[in-house]
Amino acid sequence: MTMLLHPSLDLVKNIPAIAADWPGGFWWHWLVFTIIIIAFVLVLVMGYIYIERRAMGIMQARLGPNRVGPFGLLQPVADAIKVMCKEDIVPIKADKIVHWLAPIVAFFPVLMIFAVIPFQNGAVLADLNIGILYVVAISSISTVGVFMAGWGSNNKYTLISAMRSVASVVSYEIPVVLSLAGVVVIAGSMSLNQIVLAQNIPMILFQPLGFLLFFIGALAEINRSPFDLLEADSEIVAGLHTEYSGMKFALFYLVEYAEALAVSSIVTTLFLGGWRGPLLPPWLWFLIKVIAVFFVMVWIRTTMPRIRIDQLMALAWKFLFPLAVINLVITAIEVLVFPAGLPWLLILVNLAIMAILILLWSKLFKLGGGRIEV
Amino acid sequence: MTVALTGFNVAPQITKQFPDAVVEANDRAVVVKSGLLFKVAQYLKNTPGLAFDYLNHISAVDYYDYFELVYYLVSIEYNHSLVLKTRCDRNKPAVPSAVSLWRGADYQEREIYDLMGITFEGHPNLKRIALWAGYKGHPLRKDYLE
Amino acid sequence: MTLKTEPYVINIGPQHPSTHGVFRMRTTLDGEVVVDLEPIFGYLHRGIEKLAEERTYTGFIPLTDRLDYLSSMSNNLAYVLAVEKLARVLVPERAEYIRVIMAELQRVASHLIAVGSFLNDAGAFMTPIVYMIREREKILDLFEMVSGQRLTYNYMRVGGVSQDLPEEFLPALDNFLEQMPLYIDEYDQLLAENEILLARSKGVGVLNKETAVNVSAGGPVLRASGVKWDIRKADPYSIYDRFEFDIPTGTNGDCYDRYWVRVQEMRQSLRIIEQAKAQITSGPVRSEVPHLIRPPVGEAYGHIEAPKGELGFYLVSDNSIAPYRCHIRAPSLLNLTALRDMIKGWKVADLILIFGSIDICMGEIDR
Amino acid sequence: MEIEKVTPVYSAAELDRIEGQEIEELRARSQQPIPDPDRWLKDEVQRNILLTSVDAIINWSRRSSLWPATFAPACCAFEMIATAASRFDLSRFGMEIFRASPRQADLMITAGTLTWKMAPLVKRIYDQMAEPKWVIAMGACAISGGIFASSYSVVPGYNRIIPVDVYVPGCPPRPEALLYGIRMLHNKITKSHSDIQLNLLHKG
Repeated sequence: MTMLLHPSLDLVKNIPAIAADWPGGFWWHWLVFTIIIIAFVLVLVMGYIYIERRAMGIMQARLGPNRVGPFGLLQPVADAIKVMCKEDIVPIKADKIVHWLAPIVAFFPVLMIFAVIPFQNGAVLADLNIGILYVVAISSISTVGVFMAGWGSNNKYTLISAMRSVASVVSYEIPVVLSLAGVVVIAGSMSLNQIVLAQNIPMILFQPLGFLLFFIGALAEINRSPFDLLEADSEIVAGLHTEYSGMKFALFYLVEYAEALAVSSIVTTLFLGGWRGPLLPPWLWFLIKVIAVFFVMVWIRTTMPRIRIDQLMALAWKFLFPLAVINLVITAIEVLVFPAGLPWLLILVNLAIMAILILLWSKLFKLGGGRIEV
Repeated sequence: MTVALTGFNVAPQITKQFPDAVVEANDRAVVVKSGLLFKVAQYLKNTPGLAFDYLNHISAVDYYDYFELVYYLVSIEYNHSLVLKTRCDRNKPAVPSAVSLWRGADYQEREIYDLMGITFEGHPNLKRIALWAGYKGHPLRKDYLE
Repeated sequence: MTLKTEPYVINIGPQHPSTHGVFRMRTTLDGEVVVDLEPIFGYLHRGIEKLAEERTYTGFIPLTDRLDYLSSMSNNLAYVLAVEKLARVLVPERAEYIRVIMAELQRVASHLIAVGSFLNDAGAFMTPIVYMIREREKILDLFEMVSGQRLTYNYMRVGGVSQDLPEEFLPALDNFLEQMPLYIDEYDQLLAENEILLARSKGVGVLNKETAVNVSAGGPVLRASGVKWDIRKADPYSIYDRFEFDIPTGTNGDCYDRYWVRVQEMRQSLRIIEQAKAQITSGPVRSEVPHLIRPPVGEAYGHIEAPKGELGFYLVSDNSIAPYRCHIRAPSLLNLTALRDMIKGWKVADLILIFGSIDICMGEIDR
Repeated sequence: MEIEKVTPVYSAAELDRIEGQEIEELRARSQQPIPDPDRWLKDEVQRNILLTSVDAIINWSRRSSLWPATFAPACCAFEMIATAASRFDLSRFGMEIFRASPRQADLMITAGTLTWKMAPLVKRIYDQMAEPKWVIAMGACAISGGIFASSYSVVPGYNRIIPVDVYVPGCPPRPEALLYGIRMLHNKITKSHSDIQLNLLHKG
């Protein structure tokens, strides 16, 4: 299980691993990390909202929020307070319990994902040896909350939105898991901490295709543009949120960005070497990488038109799925051929394979069509 | 340049086909009987040489004694136009609908029905378009009281 | 395979983010597929045709601004052409050139919004429309220079235009003409080969040639279906016979063609402005017209190629100071006739896109 | 694919009739303007000292993140959109989030002429917005019917239907004018009381 650990561990050795029960005792560990995770998620979600609005503003040849506090930094705070103080409306014909529970069911699984994300060597709430499996399993539960919201609101727009969301998550789970399998095969472990330790060379270089597939699939799963069919403003009003106001809407808003945060954390951990990096402290490296990944998401959001639901499905089954399978097979062969660790030359080979496969598939597979005779 | 065919150009042809259809023909338009409007329109649309395949617009004017409907026809093939008119009684205004010839007439006829109160016989979905169901009166009539 | 599903009715509009105003569609859906659709109008019916009957001929010009509020200059032009035809007024040479420049600038401005909101409907989050509004602001600056208004210009008069061009107008126009083609190239680069846009719009919402003519469609919608029909060429009004320009036509009549035709028309408009600027003469900008115009008894139909299609004013005069009847041929209303055929069988997302590609303006539809 | 036909509960004609009735009823009901909600002016003197700092924070947050509802009936809408776009940039005030669903919106910018046919829907949209909510009447038509006031189908001003906080005149108002109106609304919100405080005032 130490294929990549043997060459030189000097970078890692400089940073001593944090004890598994830091700062002493099971309960202290539990309490401290829960607080860290909640603070991390809440603060970074606000940061994300700020970054998204400012970056989007600048990309759209304008300024973005800059009046509230220095550089508009307090904008998300103002938003949060305002949304919380707003009236909470429950439609008369809504399924009240489901309507009430939905945001909570959607939010908590997202928070739970962070339990296995290492912020530093060993700095993790629970270093599960099935970390990736846990992430994949837990993240799907959010969908139940989303569907509850769609059903409970008793609104046709929300129902359409919920159906779209469920359909996309069910389809995209497969290419996402398959592309994660590539990483697991190379690292030889499912624990996220072990995977970070295994990345002397960031995994993105050995798994360029896997990274792309995972990133696209994850964008679709969390319904960010260009797969934001869930909240397609121009089609189904506000989608899922149509009937939510006040605190419950705030929770859904939080879910949206917390999911983006979760995805960027997972991408950072699995593909970009997690907290590892020279000079700066590990937690700062982690933050920088997470924010950089999120910036790419914002960039995509401001650039791309939205795709249609049948095209979304076609992309998952005809483009991502076969490529993910091929990627997994190639990775497995590479690991079998080089059991002592992958040589760096494979990076070039993998990049070439990625380029060839993507070019080939984009010739074979075209989005389009979609009319049904009625 | 679109050639504007006058009533004098077209009236003889129509008379040949429908002897008592033309009421009046002047340098601007040809006026036909409202009962024969559909047949004349069909003739104008389908006859080679005339081929008015494009219904530019329909308008209605209230002249106190009668309503006048104005059909502005254009032929894209020959690039000429014709103003076809018909008159209908003010007490029981009804003319045949042209929707089955030119579907472009659909909303315009509904609009005239709504605002002028002229019924188009044979229109597939004749109901108010601009105002709401239950509105009293037809605003574009000259005797409309608010 | 027999799939038994229950169609349901959903209301899209009148307050919906992408109905371009207060348009409403009572849509029957089967899952995501549109089975049937009934457009409902009238949420902006302001009775402009009735109001025309109580205003003087000149006093109606401000109301025409508010018809298709994205192309007020074109509306002004169509109306004054109809009155001039009715009252047999001649227009000075310089005024004709100014009118052409304004009408073409307006076409560019209107198409910018059309293309921008089409892409917004496709789901490109705000970015294209913000960029296109940035360019539109430059045109609005030019309009503001001549008329003092940003949206409702009230600039043209019967027998000319309300005032001459200010000194700084032509240099500013030069500047604009230099920049604008570069911006259009930029849009082409960004959008014309965008895979998602192509997948969403190619082959979507096809309107064939025969149907397009039969439903009296006009403007870019008609031309995208392959009919070479442009009033500027077919029945040149004003001084359009003096300029050289092409009529871009599409081949498939799908959403992408409508988008493409609009982009190409912007280029052609710039070409016309270029020529008009070179030919413009000095002289008066308004012929002597009495304050209260009393046209002889009769009727006239003045029409122009507005950005959205053929805009016409049918005026009836009874020799009084107000029109006896004023009927407006609104291009958007007629373009919408084919909406149902185009949308049937497509998905909700396409519905919005096809609707956006028609480019309507509610002020003109409901009047 | 075969699709089974299901007849809807209401026929289209039936729906039209019901909607028409609703319009007529609203029209009969709203012949007088609704007074402007200027409650805050009266009890300015009764300002409760204890809760002012909480109030200040809540009011600050409310005015700093006014999310407008997407509502664009007519001409003024394009001046509103121009205000939101790059030159005038509404996003500086944190207002670029145009919420498509009225449930999450705080501010309704009534950009354009209101007709009687549209009136019940505007009222419904207003009712769907969650408290606290504000309305800016943008343009002459929204204030008094403007140039179309004499028409048979136009409502002479939004304040027949919903209470209006700020009036921005102009036909259409320039973006600068709208921005000024928004600043006025900010001032108004700053001086207003939170619901908590009003409840206390009414009890005490």
